[in-house]
Amino acid sequence: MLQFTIRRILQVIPTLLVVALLIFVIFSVVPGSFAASLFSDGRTTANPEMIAQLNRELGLDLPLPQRFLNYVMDLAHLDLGTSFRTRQPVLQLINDRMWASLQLAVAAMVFAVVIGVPLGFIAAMRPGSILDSVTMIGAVSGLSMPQFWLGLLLMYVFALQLGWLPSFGYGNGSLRNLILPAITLGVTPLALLARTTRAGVLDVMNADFIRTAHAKGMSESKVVRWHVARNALVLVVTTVGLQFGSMIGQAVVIEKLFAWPGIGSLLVDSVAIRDIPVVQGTILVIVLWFLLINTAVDLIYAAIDPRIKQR
Amino acid sequence: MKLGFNILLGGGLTALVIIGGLLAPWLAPFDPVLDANLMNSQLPPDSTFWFGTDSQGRDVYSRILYGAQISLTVGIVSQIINTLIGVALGISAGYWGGWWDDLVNGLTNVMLAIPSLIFALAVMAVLGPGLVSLLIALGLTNWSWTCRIARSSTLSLKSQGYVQAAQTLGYGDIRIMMTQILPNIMGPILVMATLGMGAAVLAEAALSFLGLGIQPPYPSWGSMLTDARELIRLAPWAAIFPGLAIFLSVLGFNLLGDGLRDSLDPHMRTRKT
Amino acid sequence: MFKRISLAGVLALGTAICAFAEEPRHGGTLNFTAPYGSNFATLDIHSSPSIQEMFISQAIHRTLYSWDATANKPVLELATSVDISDDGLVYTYHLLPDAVFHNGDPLTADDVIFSYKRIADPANAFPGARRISTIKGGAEFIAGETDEIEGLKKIDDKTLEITFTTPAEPGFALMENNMAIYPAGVDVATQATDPVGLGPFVFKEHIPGSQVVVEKFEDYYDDDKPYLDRVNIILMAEGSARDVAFRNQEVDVSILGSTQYQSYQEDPALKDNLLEVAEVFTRNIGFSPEYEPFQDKRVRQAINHAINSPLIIERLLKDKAYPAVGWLPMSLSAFDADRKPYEYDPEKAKALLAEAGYEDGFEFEVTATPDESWGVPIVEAILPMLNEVGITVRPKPIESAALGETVSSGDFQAFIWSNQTGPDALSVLRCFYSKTAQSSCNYTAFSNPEFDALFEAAEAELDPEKQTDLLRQANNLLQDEAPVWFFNYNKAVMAYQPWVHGLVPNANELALQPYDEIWIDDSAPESRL
Amino acid sequence: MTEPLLDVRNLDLVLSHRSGDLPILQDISFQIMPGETYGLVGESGSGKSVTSLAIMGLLKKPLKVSGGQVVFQGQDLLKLRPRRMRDLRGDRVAMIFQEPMTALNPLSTVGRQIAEMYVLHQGKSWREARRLAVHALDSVKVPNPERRVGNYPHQMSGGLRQRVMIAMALACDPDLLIADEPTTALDVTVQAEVLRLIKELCAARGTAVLFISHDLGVIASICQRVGVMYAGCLVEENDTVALFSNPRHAYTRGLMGALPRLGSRLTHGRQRLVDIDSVIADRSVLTETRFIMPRGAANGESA
Repeated sequence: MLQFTIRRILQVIPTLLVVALLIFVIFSVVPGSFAASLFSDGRTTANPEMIAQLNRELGLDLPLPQRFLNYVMDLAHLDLGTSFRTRQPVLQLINDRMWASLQLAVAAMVFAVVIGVPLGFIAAMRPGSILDSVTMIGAVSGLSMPQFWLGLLLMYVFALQLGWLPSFGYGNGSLRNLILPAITLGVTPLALLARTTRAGVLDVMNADFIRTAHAKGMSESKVVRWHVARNALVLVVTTVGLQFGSMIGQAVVIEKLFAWPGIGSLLVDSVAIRDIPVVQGTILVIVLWFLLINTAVDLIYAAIDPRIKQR
Repeated sequence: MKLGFNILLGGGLTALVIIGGLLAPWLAPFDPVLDANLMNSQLPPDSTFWFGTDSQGRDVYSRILYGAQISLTVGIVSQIINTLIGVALGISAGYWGGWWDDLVNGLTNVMLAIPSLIFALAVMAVLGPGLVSLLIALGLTNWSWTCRIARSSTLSLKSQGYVQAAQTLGYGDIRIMMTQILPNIMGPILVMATLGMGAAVLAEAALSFLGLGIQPPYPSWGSMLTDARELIRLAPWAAIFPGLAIFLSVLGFNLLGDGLRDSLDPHMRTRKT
Repeated sequence: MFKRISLAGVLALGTAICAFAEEPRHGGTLNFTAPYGSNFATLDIHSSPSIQEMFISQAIHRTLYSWDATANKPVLELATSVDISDDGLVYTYHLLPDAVFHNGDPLTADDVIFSYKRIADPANAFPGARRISTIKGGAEFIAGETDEIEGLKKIDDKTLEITFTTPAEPGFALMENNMAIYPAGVDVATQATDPVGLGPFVFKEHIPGSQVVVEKFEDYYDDDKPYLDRVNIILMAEGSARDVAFRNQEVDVSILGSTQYQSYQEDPALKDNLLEVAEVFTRNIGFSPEYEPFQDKRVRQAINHAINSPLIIERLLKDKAYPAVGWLPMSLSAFDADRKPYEYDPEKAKALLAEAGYEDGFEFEVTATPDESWGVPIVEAILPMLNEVGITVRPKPIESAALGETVSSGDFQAFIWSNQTGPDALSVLRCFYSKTAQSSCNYTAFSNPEFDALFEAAEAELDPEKQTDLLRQANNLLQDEAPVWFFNYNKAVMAYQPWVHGLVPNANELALQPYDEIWIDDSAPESRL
Repeated sequence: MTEPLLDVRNLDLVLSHRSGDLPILQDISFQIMPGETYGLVGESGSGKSVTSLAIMGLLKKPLKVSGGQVVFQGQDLLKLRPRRMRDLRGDRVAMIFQEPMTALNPLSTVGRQIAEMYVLHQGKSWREARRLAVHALDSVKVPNPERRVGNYPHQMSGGLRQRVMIAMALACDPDLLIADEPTTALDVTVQAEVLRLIKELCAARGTAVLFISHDLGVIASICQRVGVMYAGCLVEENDTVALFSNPRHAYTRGLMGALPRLGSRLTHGRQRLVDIDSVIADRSVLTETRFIMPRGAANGESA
């Protein structure tokens, strides 16, 4: 198992390097520069000398290959560079924001799992029933809604009309602030989880070993607990892992809408002002996050399913 | 049965979008761009403006019809690009194997690791907002799953009799891929593409919200919704109808994709009966 | 020249809110919103080029001059008085005797010199550097040629002499928030995370991406102030979210977009608590002199006639703007109150186009960001109007970040922008001076000998009255030449909760408010008292 | 002899459908005596497996019993409350399935899956049940049972897995063992061992066996009596010896023809076998054969 773990973790590195290269290339040809973006709001006037000096200061006057070399060298020392805008280490900025994002993602996932998995389970127990149809139609509807739209509606209903919850912000990490953004972000994984759980459970329920279990004289509930749950879990874990990764992408929108101080909104803001080191660093961290989660999923998977380790 | 229901409702909604988009010039009572009279701004729905007007005084109904063209273009073209890339890479990697397979596999893993909205955001930043940029951004984003499916299907097909027979007959690689493999993996690919169309329409809306969508004057549902989000109090119709249009069309694509998958996958079918 | 204005003066001079000289209440918490982004990049205001961080420095720091929003001019802030030499170049400042920094250090001339040198230090490339270039020897220092700024001289701890290169009012440059005075005795590196200043509030906490909390500074040099115990400066960039939060009474102030402005005006519970001001921003579509049709003045005038600006302002911007007459906004003294805006007259526009040889019209693209009041939506609105006179216009969408670069490199047929046009008329009009490069701020590459002559005369003029008169003529000339479509001057609107008092109509930036003058009465929610 | 252990009387079974019920089994009747091994033989789809599932009460939704009785030790299983039936299943009537790979949960150790029997029916603790599972593995001649008990199914060969299934089925000393094609998926050599194992263990414990197979050879080697099923009907029943020496039904004769001659079974010689399909493909033959069925097939035309 340890060897398996190490191998899986080492596999992350080349992917990460290619992503780094890709992001570097993309953002070296992006139109607009940090220095020029400073006067795009029309508040200050353009000043070529200042721009030139700033570019020199930021090392943007160096040739591209040299910049990439410097970038990779820094990466090798786990240094993501310094923000153009804040002059702080990118790692510091990300560290400031990452925990809020994690908190949001975890909360959204907990919400999705706690609601989605049982729903999918119940639906699978009674396939074709009203409950099943409602759940599945609800799930596909949840997948069909623009998230910011849903978030806005939730905000209007629960914050403004009902006044139950605060509408925005981090609020020193209070749970009440977390609820609306987490629900909004959690709807997609919830829907997917309900669907995959249902499909997975149905799959398992039709498996031969479930018939065996029944033939042993096991009650329905014991069959579910002893044999169905664990086997359906494999699929659920995979979905959770994949969703956990892609949720960070979606979080960009949600964080922006709910003024949630996560790395998603840091990324969007940094793209907007062409604070390239932060953009690169944030994307790298997001990708690393995704890869690590997938590695973790593989490991959990291996722990659940003894057949995996052999491969 | 459920299977029929999915295809029926999904197909119906999709057909509605297609018909609306294609016939927009005849169905729409107003021009979506030029018939903007600020004197008419934010009128509630009535017999002239069925869905009311937006803040520019344009007919929301007409814009939604024309918007269907944009949404369809976004959905279809981006999925064609996705599918072409994914299928070409997937089949060739599965068929040839070797270093090419490793390369494609690595690339696929990289693409899967970058959340698609973030990748699209980066591409849009490079290309600038607009329809063509969006098509490219979304077209380059979501091919990895298609590629994986194409590759694994190819791998399993490669060892089968008729492919090997074609090889013995001296058919060229490309010809075998096109005639023997491609037709046999079209089912799942088609399902992916249909589901991808819904995702593309949603991505367009999300990018619009982030200020990177297709930009006016031509109406896209995402930008209509984004523009009207602050109007929800004053002119809710300007926000509700585009939102509904997105919801229903994506629902249509998703149901259609689900239905197609169910009917193409005999395993799923037996499970349902 | 002693221009310090007392609190009573400010309050009496006319903000609607403070019409009744109620006794300000001490204590309480203000939930202030910073609407221009979803993070504070730095707490070191020297390094910040943007408005966003000013929301913090406004509380924590002080500058040599400050903006008197009521009198509409810069006033001394950190000095009791200033003596000015006859040639208008040498200023001798007598610094506030009782001003102390948050760490207890008293304010001295050294602190000012230290701060200005840091701002101008070429190794830092700070945005405020160019403002130092108006001080004698500043340009050389910025270029790295000297180690000292020649024009900065300490007479004694509380007396500072500054020599300027031109007789222009130095307050405009030195009042900017990123010209803040830092204590010389504190390591500047800590300013980015734990700022120390002279301001009425002490830095307490920064939750990145969420908010900055500041608390009352007991030793603030203005004895009675601040009134508030605590200010939460909350990041809220998304307008619709801010709207919900404000209606939910979670925040005390909110800057409104045009749509919200309309709905707040229609809401009896909200409409009485709106603070409006004509901000010094001119929204315009600039025409490229490279693009052939725009080389003819009549075409540019025709476009100004063809667009019904008042209608767009009324219907699309919900009256959240004032129709622009010319380039300079109304609050500036160089604004000519007798001038009328271009009249909406499509027939005249057609005639002008015909005269210019464009009776069949022409096409052009407008490079535009998504901004709702000076971006693509406006282009969409003028599209049918210009279509009416035969001109086809297309928006060319661009990201906000790329606008500045695109325009200053001349890569456009036309662009739509909102440019700050105040408070200093001279520096604003410099942007149309032919010797100003397009890459600086002469975005339409305007070149007109008559204008140049007027501008040069104004620049050399020492008498403020005469200078204003020359600038007024130059501005009027600009209106006739129409290098841009003059769209509107922004009307900034801030909604505030009924318990908030002491807000001022700051024409430079309404969102920036003097926290030390704000107080809340006891009708505020329990949690804020 | 005495009372039959299992008495299936006029069992009818249908597939319910919106457009009406589709008959699957018609009027099936047979008896199994205590300790007897009874074989059910027939082509796949003839209804053998469905019959066994009906006895176990394990029919899935569209399938349902529409008539008849399944009397086991004097009580009609079809009328038993689900709870009672559950207690009976595994304890008194156990079952072995055809595919030992999929019939075992891939994510559980085999020990655990055997142990479940003791926990369910004998109220043993998991620790005790596991110890008993080792014994059970030993009794089905799994080598090294202490180690094997912690194995997952995928770590075992097909033959071992089927032994695990047998150990599981016989864990509670049932009175009746239903073996549904237990050797079909196995290698021929392994087949023989497994068959011998079932035979020996059941004989030793006096367990009656309902043995289902399409393979007449296998049936012949283990069963005392045989029922031949065809298209949902029991078309012929007799002592094994009598059946083989004198098959009365055309279908039975067809089956016999398809059987390699005794003794040459393992070698798969080149002699031509009669293709069973050629016998049954002709529908007219089918209808004709119905009329000579020993027991009622009045509405047989709907099959």
